[in-house]
Amino acid sequence: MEDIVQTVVAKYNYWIYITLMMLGLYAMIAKNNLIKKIVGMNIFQTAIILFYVSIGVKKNATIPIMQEVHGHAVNVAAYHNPLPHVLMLTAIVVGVATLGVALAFAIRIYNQYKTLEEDEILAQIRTREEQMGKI
Amino acid sequence: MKIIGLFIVVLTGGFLIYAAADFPAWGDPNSPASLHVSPYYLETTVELTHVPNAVTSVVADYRGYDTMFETTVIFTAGVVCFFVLRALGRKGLREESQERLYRHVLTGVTVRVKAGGKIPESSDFQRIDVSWTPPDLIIKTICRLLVPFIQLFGLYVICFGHYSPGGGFQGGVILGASIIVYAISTDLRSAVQRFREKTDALLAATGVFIYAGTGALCLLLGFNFLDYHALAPILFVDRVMARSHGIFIVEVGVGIAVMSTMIWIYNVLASRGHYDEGL
Amino acid sequence: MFWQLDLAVLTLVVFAGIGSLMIKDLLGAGILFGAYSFLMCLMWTVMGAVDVAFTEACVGAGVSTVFFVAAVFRTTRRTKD
Amino acid sequence: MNAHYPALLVTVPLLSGFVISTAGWLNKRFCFPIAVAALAVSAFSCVGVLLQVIEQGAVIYKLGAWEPPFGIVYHVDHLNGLVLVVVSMVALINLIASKRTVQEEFPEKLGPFYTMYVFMCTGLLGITVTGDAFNLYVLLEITALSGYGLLSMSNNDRSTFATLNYLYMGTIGACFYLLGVGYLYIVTGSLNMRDIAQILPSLYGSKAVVAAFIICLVGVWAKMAFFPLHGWLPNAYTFASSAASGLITPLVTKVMIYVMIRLILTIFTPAFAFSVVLVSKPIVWLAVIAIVMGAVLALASRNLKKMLTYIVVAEVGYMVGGAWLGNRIGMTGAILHIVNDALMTLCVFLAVGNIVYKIKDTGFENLQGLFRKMPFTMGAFVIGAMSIIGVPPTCGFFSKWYLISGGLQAGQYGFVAALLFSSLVSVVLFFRVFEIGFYEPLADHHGHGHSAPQPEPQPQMHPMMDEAPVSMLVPLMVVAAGLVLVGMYTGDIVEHIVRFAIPNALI
Repeated sequence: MEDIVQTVVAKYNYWIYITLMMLGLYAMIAKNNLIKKIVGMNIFQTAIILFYVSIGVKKNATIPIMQEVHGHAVNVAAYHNPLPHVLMLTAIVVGVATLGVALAFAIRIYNQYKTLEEDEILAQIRTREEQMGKI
Repeated sequence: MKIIGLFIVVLTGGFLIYAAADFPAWGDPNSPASLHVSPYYLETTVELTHVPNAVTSVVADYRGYDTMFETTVIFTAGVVCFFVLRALGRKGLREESQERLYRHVLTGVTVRVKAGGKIPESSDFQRIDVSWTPPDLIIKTICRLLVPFIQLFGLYVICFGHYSPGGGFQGGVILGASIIVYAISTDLRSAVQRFREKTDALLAATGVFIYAGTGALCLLLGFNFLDYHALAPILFVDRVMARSHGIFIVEVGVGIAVMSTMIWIYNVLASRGHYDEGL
Repeated sequence: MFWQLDLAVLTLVVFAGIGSLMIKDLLGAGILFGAYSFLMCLMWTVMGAVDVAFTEACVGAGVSTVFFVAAVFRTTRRTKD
Repeated sequence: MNAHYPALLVTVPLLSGFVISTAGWLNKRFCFPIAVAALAVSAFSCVGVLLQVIEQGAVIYKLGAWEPPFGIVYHVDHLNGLVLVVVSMVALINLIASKRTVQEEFPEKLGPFYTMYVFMCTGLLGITVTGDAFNLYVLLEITALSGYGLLSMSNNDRSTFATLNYLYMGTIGACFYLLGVGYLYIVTGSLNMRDIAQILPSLYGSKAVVAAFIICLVGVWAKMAFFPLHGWLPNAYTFASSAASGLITPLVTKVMIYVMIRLILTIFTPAFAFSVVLVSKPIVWLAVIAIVMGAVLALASRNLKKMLTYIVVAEVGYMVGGAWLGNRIGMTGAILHIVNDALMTLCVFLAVGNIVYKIKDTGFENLQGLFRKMPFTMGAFVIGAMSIIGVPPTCGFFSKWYLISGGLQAGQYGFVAALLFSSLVSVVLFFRVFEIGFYEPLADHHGHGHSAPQPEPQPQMHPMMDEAPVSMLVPLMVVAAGLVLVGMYTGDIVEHIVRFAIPNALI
């Protein structure tokens, strides 16, 4: 029993990250509302960040801030791997930047079409094109 | 669309789960990721940069070049939001050409001014938002009290990033949040009066420029780009401390850039680009 | 570190994510997304990624949520899905 | 300063971006000159670094002076040296050509526009020059964000919605690439491209490595609009302003193809890509479908700019297919086609920019009598079209020749047939445009108010020439001449540059 739990726990993070990522991807493909798609996009990005952070974990280790200041060599196994954390700081920043831009687009689209539903926007575009064609 | 989406998602998810079977176990200290490159950072961070927080030293020094572009990404986002939404000039709507509401402070009467109309020059009339609610004393006072403390904390986070979690980015966001809190608790106009759009945009550019300029300065001094060793003669410290100080300068630049960009994006989004009425 | 707690938070994260996608109100979706980010940030603290967690707390749970609320305030709360 | 070329070529445009942004608030007149100066310095550095590479082999630049696997390095070899020169030149020429249209379309927002323009160039050059897999991701995002900004604003009100779709797709693509890098990192522990390549051979059996490869490829395909993931491209590029589409259309897809070739050749090595993972045949078939689909959709469109964007989709199919043929000739063709396609797309899009500047619309019904009205623009357009079709003196012929012979050598006859089919369709497409522009009489009603209707005394002797301004014509002429020149010197380019760009392992 202990073994099974251990194996589940050992990879549980990876299952969760895949679940979240697929959740986000599904929302981006299948959702109709533009803001919902943006939420899905952010979930998608955080899932990848979760994956990276999981790479950096070492069991029984502490946060990557050095405690001994001078002298003896550093026990590397005692600290989590800092590199994935660094990479993910960048990814979070990129995520919020993309979010800001996407929301700006959504507001602009709402100003044009007065709706955020993709199918309604497409219908409006089609009617406009037909009118243009007639005139 | 839903069926296609489900199909793609199940396919991708299955593929990823299949590939995850070959991963090293979670938390294994002997996984390749923990053995190849990262020990170098942990071993040398104190010795080479005098920064105990390995994340800060890697962010701003070992992989500082990434972080420079990361800050540029944020700045670009600010520029793009401005470019896309901000209404300016003849295409945009000037204040006079819009319907707006004023409140006569003494009587509490609300005056609706139609597009093109003018209001008598008097301090009794106060411009209010279309969806105006009477100012709540408790919220207003508490937010006013909180703002300086938030800002102090933001500065602490920027300055203390060498020794504790935090750094320019987090501190910058906190500083930006303090202004956003002020804007939400009062209204956008009074926040913009204290922190003008032009100041905001120029500060954002300056912040990133501090980062990239530090790198370029190193280059001008004959070293590689972003090699903070070059700063040693200017800062009158030894070469290791020069790295530490270089990281600090860069973090301050990041802080300024992120703070102003966050405020900029918020203002543009909340006012739909008109910079008059916010949340 | 308790792995039971770990699992519980991980599962909650998934529920918060599903919730923010299912709810038929965009303001609610934004707020739930903030909750999702905050739970995520808890996870990362437990995993020892303090800097990442700090950033996510500022950005994901803080500024992102404000951006969402601002955008929803300037558009509409209505959604069909 | 010679040793610092690799850093200069990226950081000069980057730094100029902040200066331009500041100038946009203080005095807008300075935005354009600063951008030109920065891109000129950048282009000069690109040429300098390419010459260094040709003379003494790969140039390595350590940023922050950290040793390779620990810090970020720039690694310039023949492959990215060539792409760098093309990218910087195309960006500079389009910047100069689009000065007038930008000033008319965004008079209030010159600062942000040029800021995004130089950041876009920074990103593209950075992607090309970097030797670090994660650094590439960050630069990808800079390119993407500034690209969304540039594409989203135009006179056409559909552009924002099209760009938002591009944003969704682009984010998925970038995230997949990031995920692939994560998979590589978890099994190798490194982010440096050449370091990963050294560690990988012992891990070829691992499922995670195969997954990393495929995920990275899918991400890059989404960014380059390869066949099943191409949906965002035509709308996003058609509705954009001329200045933006002149920069983004020639460069983004090509740089992404460079990234794919870099993945194949450097990170995963040809031995892995063509022998361990047996995906090259299906990918070439996908490329065949991409070419055919692109050609057919181009036939169906009734708008010049939209037709050209579908041709871009087909050209992506050429290059992906050529790279995946798995032989030296095909790869040579693909690399050569990056250069040629960037130039010829720039040529036709600059011509379209001039047409839009004069007659505001690129629907086929508005193109009547264009040859008489804008002879120089249309002359250059004909050269660009000849190059896309693949007529000998122009450069398009030579890369297509390499692609076809590579296809024959690999026994991929479907690919060869698709190439020939697409060339035939291009002939039909362009001659239809020429016919409308050349033979049909000048329509009376399409003056948009800038020329008052007055009796023409000698309509035959002095046709109503209404050519675009010189500042837009000269760059176009330069590009058109460049198409022929590159065609004439193809042998030298292959002999001195492309030959060394492909590792000897690939036969």
